[in-house]
Amino acid sequence: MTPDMIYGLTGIAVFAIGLAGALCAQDRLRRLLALKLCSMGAGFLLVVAAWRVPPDAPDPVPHALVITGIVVVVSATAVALALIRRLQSLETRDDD
Amino acid sequence: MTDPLVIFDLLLGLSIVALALAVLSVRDLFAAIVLFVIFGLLSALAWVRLSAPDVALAEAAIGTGVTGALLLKTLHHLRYVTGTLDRPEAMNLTPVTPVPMPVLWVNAAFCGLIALGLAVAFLEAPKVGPGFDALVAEAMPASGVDHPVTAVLLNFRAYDTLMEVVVLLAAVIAVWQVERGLSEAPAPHLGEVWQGFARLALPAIVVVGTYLLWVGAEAPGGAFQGGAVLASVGLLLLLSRFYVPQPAHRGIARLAFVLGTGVFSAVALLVSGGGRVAFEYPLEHAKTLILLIEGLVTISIAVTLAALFHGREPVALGEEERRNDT
Amino acid sequence: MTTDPMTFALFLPLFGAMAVFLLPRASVAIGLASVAATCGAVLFLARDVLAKGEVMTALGGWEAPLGIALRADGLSVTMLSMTCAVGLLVSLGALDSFKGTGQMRTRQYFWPLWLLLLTGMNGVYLGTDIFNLYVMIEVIALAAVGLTVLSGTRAALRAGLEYMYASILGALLFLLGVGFVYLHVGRLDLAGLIEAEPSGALSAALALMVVGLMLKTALFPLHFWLPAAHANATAPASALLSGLVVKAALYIFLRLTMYMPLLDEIMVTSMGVLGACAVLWGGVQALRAERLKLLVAWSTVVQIGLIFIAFAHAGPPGLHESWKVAALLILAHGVAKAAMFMAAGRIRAELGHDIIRDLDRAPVRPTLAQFTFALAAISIIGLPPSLGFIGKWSLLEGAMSSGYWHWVVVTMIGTLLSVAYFSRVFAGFLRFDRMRNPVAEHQGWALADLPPLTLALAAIGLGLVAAPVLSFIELGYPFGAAP
Amino acid sequence: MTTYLGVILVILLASILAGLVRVLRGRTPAERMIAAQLFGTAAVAILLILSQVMDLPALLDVAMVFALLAAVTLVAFVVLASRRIE
Amino acid sequence: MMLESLSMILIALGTVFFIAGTVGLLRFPDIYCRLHALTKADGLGLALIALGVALLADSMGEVFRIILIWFFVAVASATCGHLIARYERRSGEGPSYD
Repeated sequence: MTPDMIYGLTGIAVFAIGLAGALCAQDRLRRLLALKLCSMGAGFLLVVAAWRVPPDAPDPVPHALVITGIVVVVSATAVALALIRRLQSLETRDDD
Repeated sequence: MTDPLVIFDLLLGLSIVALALAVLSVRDLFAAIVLFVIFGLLSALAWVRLSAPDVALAEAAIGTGVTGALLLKTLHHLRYVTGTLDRPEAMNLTPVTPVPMPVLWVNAAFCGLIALGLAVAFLEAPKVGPGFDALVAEAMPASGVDHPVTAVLLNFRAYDTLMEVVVLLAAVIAVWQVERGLSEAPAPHLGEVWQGFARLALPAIVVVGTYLLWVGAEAPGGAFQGGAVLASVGLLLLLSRFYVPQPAHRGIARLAFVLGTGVFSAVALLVSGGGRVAFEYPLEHAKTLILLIEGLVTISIAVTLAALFHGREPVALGEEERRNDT
Repeated sequence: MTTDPMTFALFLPLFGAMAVFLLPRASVAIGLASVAATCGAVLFLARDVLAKGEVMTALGGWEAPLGIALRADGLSVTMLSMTCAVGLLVSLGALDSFKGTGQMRTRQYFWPLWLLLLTGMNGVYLGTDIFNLYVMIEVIALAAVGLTVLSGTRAALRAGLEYMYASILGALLFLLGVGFVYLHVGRLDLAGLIEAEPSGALSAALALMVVGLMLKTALFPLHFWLPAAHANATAPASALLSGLVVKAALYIFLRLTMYMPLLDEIMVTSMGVLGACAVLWGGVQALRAERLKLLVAWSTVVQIGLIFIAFAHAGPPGLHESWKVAALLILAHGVAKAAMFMAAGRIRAELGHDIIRDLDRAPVRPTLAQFTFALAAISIIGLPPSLGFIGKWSLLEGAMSSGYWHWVVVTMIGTLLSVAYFSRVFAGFLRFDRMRNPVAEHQGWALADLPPLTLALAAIGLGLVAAPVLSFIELGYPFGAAP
Repeated sequence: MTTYLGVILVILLASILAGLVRVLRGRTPAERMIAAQLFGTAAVAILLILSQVMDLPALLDVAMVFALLAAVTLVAFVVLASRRIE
Repeated sequence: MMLESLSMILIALGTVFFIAGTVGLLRFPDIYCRLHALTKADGLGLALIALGVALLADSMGEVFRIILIWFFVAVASATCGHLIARYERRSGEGPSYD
């Protein structure tokens, strides 16, 4: 049992959980949370791939990729959340 | 005897998976967000264990800190709009018809199968795989900085990083387009203890953010982490109503959003010529240029993230418009 | 400063987007100028490609795999030209759609989003690095969602949110695939993928990426988000989304097929089967659609399916041939669908609605827009001499010569279906007997009809020059072996 | 020494996990916030120890950011969970 | 060697305080007690652990950063404790006396 194996499997499990949630969650906010879990799973895989065997010098390229990925995902989240807020405002108004 | 660190890793891995399940299964949405934040911070710990402090910093600051605040803000807004602020629990806000059990099982089985396939593919991977280590080590002296991750982000793969800043810009434009107006769900007054704390904490956060940016040239840190930490200053200002965005501030805000992308792409273009291609910094100026880009990108990221948190273009709406618009 | 046209094709729209966002009042002038300038850069690039076959620039002077290179060959320049030319005409059409002070805000946000979209698409067509492609499809996704919800109606917002979720999930599947590729191959450039040894794990990685792309390009059964999103956006946005945006993911798929070690009979056939389902299901849904724009959106689902059948008709040994058919169909659909959506938008603007059942009751007949719509439909149905016809004909020819009669049957049924659903619209255009009022004097055509008409004429006219287009696509041998 | 610190790490992590029960079981937002606060402090402690175990001084910066963000997140919790309009 | 054992003892003590805090969080009857247990115990626990780690640090720079971290956590946790208590009281839940 090495850390890369443990966390690699963790990442895959998290991705699968997120995928399952994204496919069947109905609440908009929770569906977004599920997608965030997927992104974390993918991040885990890349960080693990960078680690490999020499533990003191992991490959910096995947680290840079994950940082890029984190920023990209937060941007997408922000847009989705804005849509959710606006939609809820419109729907609530129309229900009145 | 087993290394206790292995037990630590196992325990951490298991709790991360358990938290992921809990985020999706807990009934209360507020609890789901709290659990998600904790999930993110535990993941950051796991990445520390994988010797990726840069990623852990970025995840803690952006993926968890800013995202958590964004999610809470949205939940608060939804509760305000639906008039359920006074309920103790924040249940699902869109009407939800329960998914039939068989569908859930099929879904779980499907995703389980995918996970199984991925796990097999993962375990099949070569233990000592090919990678960029050697290439990066070889190119480091020509990069202008001493920290490999920063070198990759701002030199070797600077094009990716520019596009990442473009994504942020696209996000803020899209968010401003979707939502506008000044009115907002009300926030409580935080009291005097908080005021004292803010006077201490805000400058401290600014110092830490700047330090992270500065240290990025030779150690973990850099524009994204520094920017996110600085963005949390903006978050605190907005949360405590020390700063309320005004329509008149839009021009300068636009400038700040564009600043990072603009300078980054302008430098990338201007250094080219005379046999050099875009993004090819002359070696003697590489460090200066990278620090310049990083500094301005940091400002852009901080302002953009704070604007994403605020989430609407500050426009004064007329009475009629407001009725139709909020 | 560099004179590399690829760099300019990327940076010009980006600078344009920033300038437009900073100076909202001058958005129209700056926006049009940057799209036109981008067209110029692409022309220069086309000249280079004609001379050299393929062009490469290693950005930052760092060669792949460490750095990221831009590469252009016949296929990518074809896609770039389609994007810029269609984009320019749609931009011109948008001048009319978003005119007036009431549309000030829409105009202010249309331009930066569209220019960022253009940046992203140019980036995809010039990209050679799979992670960079991931970032690019995210740029495209955010800008495209912004364009989808431009109208601000509840239906558009709902569709936009669905689109956003589908986009995020598709991109994340792609990203996970990228992670697996790195895990096994240790590099991220497309060229590195060819050299990699085929293995089960690598196929799994590519499968993840392909599924992600299928979600982005809306191949049946992952098309659920497309009809609502494309039908509820404003007309210029619909034209961009349907004509151009789905093509970006399709292009990445096309490029990846070249590197798929396990592109065997089963995988190709299953792609084709999904394509066939899309053709049939989309056709039936288009027949049932009540609104014109919804019908056009479903026809996009059909066309995407058709493109996947084009992949499948030849099987692995024939990939060197079948990609050309797919590229032709992509080109034909991009031009014709943009024309069609803009014409539909014009019809809607003149009539005040786009309910198909009531088209024949309208006192005003926007004749030119109707004519444009019909011309575009000719290309989409695949009647001679349009580009769509050439594409479909090559598809049928290829399928027949390799003895895949089932694909021939599906394609023919699809064509009949498309004739059927477009006839519903034509009937509405041509019938006058159900009118309540006599035909008004205003025949409802304006300068705004010109851009869509140009596009529709191009879709027909390109069919006449299909041979040179085909030989241009093959420049630089995008798929390795000499054709 | 490493083994010893490893055991300490496991104990600290276990104490966080025990605190999670509060988040899941709790009925009011305040209970969840308290657990989040426990988490923030304990994670900083874990990072401090890890910086010695893994010999990575950079982890001190990570710990610093954790500490800052724990505070910011908590303020966000308090402000954005408010039930009353004042 | 001396220093090392001292730091081991300090870290162990700190951990004990953390455990105490968690037990308090789980066992005490209402928010206010839990808050009290947690902030006090964790503050002290972190202080001890920080001291222990500082003894092991290689350079003065590290020691300085450790002290800063401790100081910030102490101030922040006091403030946050106050904010949570304030929040709870304003939500209308008084302390329970049973």
